Amino acid sequence: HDDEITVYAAVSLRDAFTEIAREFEETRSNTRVVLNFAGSQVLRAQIERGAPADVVATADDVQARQLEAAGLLAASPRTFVENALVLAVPADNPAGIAHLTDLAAPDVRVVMGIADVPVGRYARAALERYAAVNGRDGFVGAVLDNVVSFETNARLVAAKLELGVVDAGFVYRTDVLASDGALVEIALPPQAAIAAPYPIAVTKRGAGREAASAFVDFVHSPVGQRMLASHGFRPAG
Amino acid sequence: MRRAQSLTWNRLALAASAAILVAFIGIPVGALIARGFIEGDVLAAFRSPVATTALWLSLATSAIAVAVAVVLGTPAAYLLARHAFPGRSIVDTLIDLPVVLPPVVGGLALLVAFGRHGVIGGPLDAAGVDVAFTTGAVVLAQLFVAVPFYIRAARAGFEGVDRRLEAVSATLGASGWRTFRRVTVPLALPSLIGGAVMCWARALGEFGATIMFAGNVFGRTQTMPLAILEAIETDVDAALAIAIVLIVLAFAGLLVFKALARLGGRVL
Amino acid sequence: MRRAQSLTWNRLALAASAAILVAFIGIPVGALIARGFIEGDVLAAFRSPVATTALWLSLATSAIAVAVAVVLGTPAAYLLARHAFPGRSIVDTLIDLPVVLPPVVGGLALLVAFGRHGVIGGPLDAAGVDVAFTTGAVVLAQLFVAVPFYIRAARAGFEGVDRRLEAVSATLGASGWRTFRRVTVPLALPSLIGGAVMCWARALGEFGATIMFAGNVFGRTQTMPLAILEAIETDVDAALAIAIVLIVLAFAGLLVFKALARLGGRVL
Amino acid sequence: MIRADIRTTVGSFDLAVDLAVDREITVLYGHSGAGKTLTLEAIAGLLTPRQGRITLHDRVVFDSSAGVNVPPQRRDLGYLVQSYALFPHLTVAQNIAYGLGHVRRSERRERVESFARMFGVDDLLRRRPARISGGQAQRVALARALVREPRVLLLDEPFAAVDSSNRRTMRRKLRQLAQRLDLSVVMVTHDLTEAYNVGDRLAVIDRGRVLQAGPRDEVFRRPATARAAELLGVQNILPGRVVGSDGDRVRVATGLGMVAARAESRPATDHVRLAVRAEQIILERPDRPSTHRENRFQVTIIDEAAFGFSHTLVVRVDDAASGAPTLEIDVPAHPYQVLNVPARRDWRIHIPPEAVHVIGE
Amino acid sequence: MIRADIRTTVGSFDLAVDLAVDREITVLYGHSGAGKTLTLEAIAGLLTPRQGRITLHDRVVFDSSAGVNVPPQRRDLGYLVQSYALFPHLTVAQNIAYGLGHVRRSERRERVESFARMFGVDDLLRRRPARISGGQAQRVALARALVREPRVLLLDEPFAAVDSSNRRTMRRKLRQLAQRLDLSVVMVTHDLTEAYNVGDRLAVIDRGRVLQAGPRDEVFRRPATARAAELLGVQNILPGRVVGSDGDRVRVATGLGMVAARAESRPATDHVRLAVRAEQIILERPDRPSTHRENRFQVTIIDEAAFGFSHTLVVRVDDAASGAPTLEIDVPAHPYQVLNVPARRDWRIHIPPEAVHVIGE
Ligand SMILES: Nc1ncnc2c1ncn2[C@@H]1O[C@H](COP(=O)(O)OP(=O)(O)OP(=O)(O)O)[C@@H](O)[C@H]1O
Ligand SMILES: Nc1ncnc2c1ncn2[C@@H]1O[C@H](COP(=O)(O)OP(=O)(O)OP(=O)(O)O)[C@@H](O)[C@H]1O
Ligand SMILES: [Mg+2]
Ligand SMILES: [Mg+2]
Repeated sequence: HDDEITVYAAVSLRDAFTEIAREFEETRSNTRVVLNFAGSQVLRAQIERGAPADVVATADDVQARQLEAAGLLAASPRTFVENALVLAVPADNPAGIAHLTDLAAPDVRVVMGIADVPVGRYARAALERYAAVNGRDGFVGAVLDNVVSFETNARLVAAKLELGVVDAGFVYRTDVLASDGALVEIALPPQAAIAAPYPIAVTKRGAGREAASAFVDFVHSPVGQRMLASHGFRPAG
Repeated sequence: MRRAQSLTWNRLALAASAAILVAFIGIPVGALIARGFIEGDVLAAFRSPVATTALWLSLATSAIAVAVAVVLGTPAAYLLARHAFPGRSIVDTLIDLPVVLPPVVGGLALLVAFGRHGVIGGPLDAAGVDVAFTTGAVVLAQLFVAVPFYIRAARAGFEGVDRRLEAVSATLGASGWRTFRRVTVPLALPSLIGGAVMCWARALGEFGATIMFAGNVFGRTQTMPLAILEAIETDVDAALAIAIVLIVLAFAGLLVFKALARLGGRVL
Repeated sequence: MRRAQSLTWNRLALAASAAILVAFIGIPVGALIARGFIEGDVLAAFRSPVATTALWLSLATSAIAVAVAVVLGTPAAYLLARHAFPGRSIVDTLIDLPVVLPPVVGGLALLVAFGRHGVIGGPLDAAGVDVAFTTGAVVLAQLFVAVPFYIRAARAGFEGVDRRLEAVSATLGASGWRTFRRVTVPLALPSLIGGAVMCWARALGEFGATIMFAGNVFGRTQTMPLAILEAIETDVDAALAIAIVLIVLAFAGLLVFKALARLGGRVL
Repeated sequence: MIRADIRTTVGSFDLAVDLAVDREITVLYGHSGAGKTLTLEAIAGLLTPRQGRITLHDRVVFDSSAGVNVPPQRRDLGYLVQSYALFPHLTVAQNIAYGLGHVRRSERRERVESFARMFGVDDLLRRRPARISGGQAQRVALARALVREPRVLLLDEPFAAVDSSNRRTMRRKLRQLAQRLDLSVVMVTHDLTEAYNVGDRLAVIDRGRVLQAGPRDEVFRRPATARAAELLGVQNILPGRVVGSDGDRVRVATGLGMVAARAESRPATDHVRLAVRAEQIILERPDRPSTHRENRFQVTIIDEAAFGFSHTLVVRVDDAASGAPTLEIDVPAHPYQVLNVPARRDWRIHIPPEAVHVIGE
Repeated sequence: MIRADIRTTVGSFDLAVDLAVDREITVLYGHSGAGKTLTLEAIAGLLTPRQGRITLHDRVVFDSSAGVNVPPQRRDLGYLVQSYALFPHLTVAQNIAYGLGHVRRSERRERVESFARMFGVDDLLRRRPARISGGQAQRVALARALVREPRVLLLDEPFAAVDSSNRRTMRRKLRQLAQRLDLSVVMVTHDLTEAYNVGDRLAVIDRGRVLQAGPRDEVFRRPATARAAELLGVQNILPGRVVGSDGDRVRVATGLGMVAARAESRPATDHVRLAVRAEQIILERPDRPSTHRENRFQVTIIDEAAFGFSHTLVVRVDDAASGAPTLEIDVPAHPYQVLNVPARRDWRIHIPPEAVHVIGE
């Protein structure tokens, strides 16, 4: 291959991007896509220290914006897809959670992300919005009191749910889909619905490479979007 | 026997490879510290409640973990070193496994076993005892990940003790226990201390198994590494500042630990 | 001196604490394996290219890391054990630090030092050498995290060698090097092997520093732990299946390693 | 009272020892590799025999058929091992005090000091074993084994590393202690002089078997076998055939001619060996009349060596049958000078019949 | 040729040794803790003296003033350490072969086997040191030190753990080897008999100082100081005052009366000590006329003990001044019987003037 590009992507994009990259290579026989998956924060730290990324796709626009502010991107990041925050319970739903408000019941074990990671930020926002709209003071505090662990990424939340050691947690829809039935989604009330944007950008390093921007375009193309959709992502709205 | 000569040449080769290693470890750590000082606010970190609370929790849990490792690990190591029994090498190898498992997977394993539906966790849950997601779980996670280092070192130490001295102790009327305490342990001490130091250090730095098994709740299960990795999510430099707190603490702790051990070895 | 008696009572106490530890480690690992088998497809994992590619990469990198650890760490440990020099305990403690650092922070430190703008990485980059994000970086990350375990064990081993035997070797005309090779090393062998085993195991299980410093590129820097933790992102049970591959590999590897070492010790 | 009747195999070495020791000092004497140390280890409980029985003061501590095997720490004995095996991490004082765990602190200290003084190591009390000399280490080890005042004492070459004056003191202290405390002591040595000077009783061990045991003088004077005689330092052992006996005299035909020996009774077999110590053969001037009627031989000196203040002559009996052995004779310095031995080669010897011990094999 | 003139302090022990050894066997004799091992360690290079100079065959291996300090492995010597220190992880054969790294494989094997045979350990070659006896270990260690055929050989109590017959063989082999290879050997012993039997030359060491060194017989016959005499086993040391001398006779007034001694010249000082070996004093029947004119004393036996085949009598001189020392006399078994010593207490002794050595201090 005379053209190799490196794509740094959030781990939640693994399956979708692996497919997209294979398809992309198919269409451009002389191009190879090297994929590097890690948490968005790790990706940013690596790119800040000179990692050879040509394209970066994070699960969090905060990280992307910081990369842009540091002058490491060739262009502003564009949201290419959205994920949805959902409330998930283990398949057997041990605590019998049927609604968001059940999270405040005594002895329910809840997990969510820390406030500093998107999945945690979104979860808090969802709770607060719900409490505000419905005028339920103390609801957020009661739920937070039930939290047995604040995870640093969504997958740790999902993993605990899959093992059935906790009762409920906030994850992304893609996580529920990937769990092969181990997780069940509890529909969030519309007031609490939150979308998580996934931004993508060509880095400074990839600026000169035609394949890099071509890959970004491919992700945005109908083919790319279809593949993303099959893994539970929604088109950027 | 009192003072052997050493060729300068050999010494140079020794010093060179030691220097390479020291540089290899020292420069990254030094660079990290430098960056933390330049970009982060180390003083603030030293005073921040996040760091101090996590610090105390780390100290307490790692101390307990090491104590348990020593109490349970010493007899196990002695058994492995001194008694041949069927399946010994299987047991020996099993004890090493936690080191191989990525800590998060180790935490997963603990969660599977101690979780609500687990082999151990199930009955405990029925009895109303929660293990996962408690401070106790932090200790268990640290123990799981760190105890192999103590056992392996202790085993090597016990193997190095001259068995004639133990035999002589017995002829002097000493019970097995007294022999163990007065002869075997003191002679294996350098290895035991080395193992305990590594065990403590590993427990102190433990992250993956803890967050998986004990969760990450400020003041209850958030140890220093968890605090650092939480901080990294938003601000690398703030995280580095907390990391410096950990490094300073660990460095001082290790120095004190070793000095005390040397002293103890001499007094013994 | 040939066969000492042991009280059944003491043996029981020994066996009990060993049993607790074995259960504490064995049950979680067993539960994990059981779950992996029940819920995941272990056979498929054994054949999947993700697992096999990562497996070979893990084997190769950890073997190199251990080799480097032994080659550089042995002289360093000997120096620390045998020569008093100013700052010895500082150096000794510095070498332990990587154990305390959460691996991701360790990886960050390596990145800071070896990254394109780093103290070491800068000049290297200017010379056209890339270190970070290569397979070499995997080895460095493993070395950074695992070498302290080897050095500490080796140091304890060297301290246990009777210096009279070394003196006698010198009077028999043996050079310092020959004495080291023929007397010191064989006598310290149990500790050296123990250290190497722990070092290898730690390198094999290394995750955080690797993903930070070397990245996570399939076929190039994605080792088993990275593959497992990547798989966790989509399916815990698929990840467990890969973890079982790692456990089986490590278990077999450790057994073979120890058997070879015993054999070597006997032949030596 | 120690009784050990045991049998075991260590590597390719076969040990089958039957030993009885009373309230006294028994020396276990044998060459290097004879099985002395293994015997002590078995009595101490450090080596478990394949079969047999060991009793210490009427207490059965080992009995293979009854399944008894008391561990070393409950056999209540003192054991000085051949390699001393001092605890390297303890000071000399702590080494000596090691076995006194049950004793009150103040008394312990006193006892340690008195035993250290007894063996002349009282100025080393605060040193580590690495910082004392070989002989000092041996004395410390001895003090350590004795300070517990056990009723059974096993000593493996306790004086090998110490000089004669220390040795004399230590021997005396040991004897006093053994008497005062009514000890049963087994002391191993490879040194014949030592064996003679220390023991009440003597057991000769060779290739894992006790060849002979009994009161010291009895064993020395009347070795039971030719091998025992050889081990006991009898230089002249002559094969012969009993041709007659009258009264307490036995007449034996040997390569040297007829030799008369004193024996309580005619031996059971006619094929015998005669054992004669070199120092009991008397050298006479051939040109002076002899006062002895029997066992006179004309000899020629064929070799000689001076050892300390005595001289050893190797002589050939002039009328001996061809192939007959030569004889060794010890002559003290004074008669050597008075007789002026170097002046001539041809002499006469007399072998007192009392000095000829008949071994019937 | 070994020359060591060194001074150092180890712990609280002060070593100041001046020793010269020619192409022969020199025995370094001294009591436990005298500094023998430290001296050998200094020569071997394992102990660095504070000051002084050591030359081995004209090669300076240590010189504090010139800053020379050749490491042990390049001093080209063989050193048998007191504790054997066999390599526990190597077999007996590998232990012996250890120093033969430079030798071809086939030859190495041959040499190992021949030295093992020489010291009777050839059937142990494949065993580990933990599985052999103490005496066997010592012989292996000796073979290991000798097999390199170094020109300088340091032996620290090489025969302490072996029996007399092995000892005899080993001594002989050692002598042969020393002659064949033109070795300089320093052998340490605390055993006087050993010192006498092995060495060409003898050096007496006490408290870190060489008291006297010279040809063996010279040292034995003429100890330079009272302490040397005591160490060399002279039982009778009498203080006295020289009152006259004529020809080769010196007359000394002692507590026992006047004693005549043979001396080449009158000693430098009048206050002297007389050294007389117990075995050189002659016991005579008091009721028979004496053939000796000088040094006759009437004595009474006050104590006696039997050692091996000789008897030691402690006698008091009848006319001695009060507080005068008693004398020790050795009587061999034969004269003891002939004279029938037990029958009476009062005897006469004769001290040959040749047997009286005058020490001027
Ligand atoms: N562990 C062992 N394995 C095999 N053979 C052994 C072992 N220990 C001793 N032997 C052999 O058994 C024999 C007797 O050994 P032991 O130690 O009793 O001799 P010893 O009489 O004490 O001799 P020494 O006077 O040399 O100490 C020796 O030939 C020795 O090589
Ligand atoms: N490392 C040391 N530190 C302090 N003192 C020591 C040390 N080594 C030896 N000594 C002392 O120095 C003196 C001489 O020791 P050395 O070993 O030379 O005696 P030695 O003549 O060989 O005696 P032995 O016949 O008992 O072996 C002894 O009193 C001993 O206690
Ligand atoms: Mg022995
Ligand atoms: Mg010595």
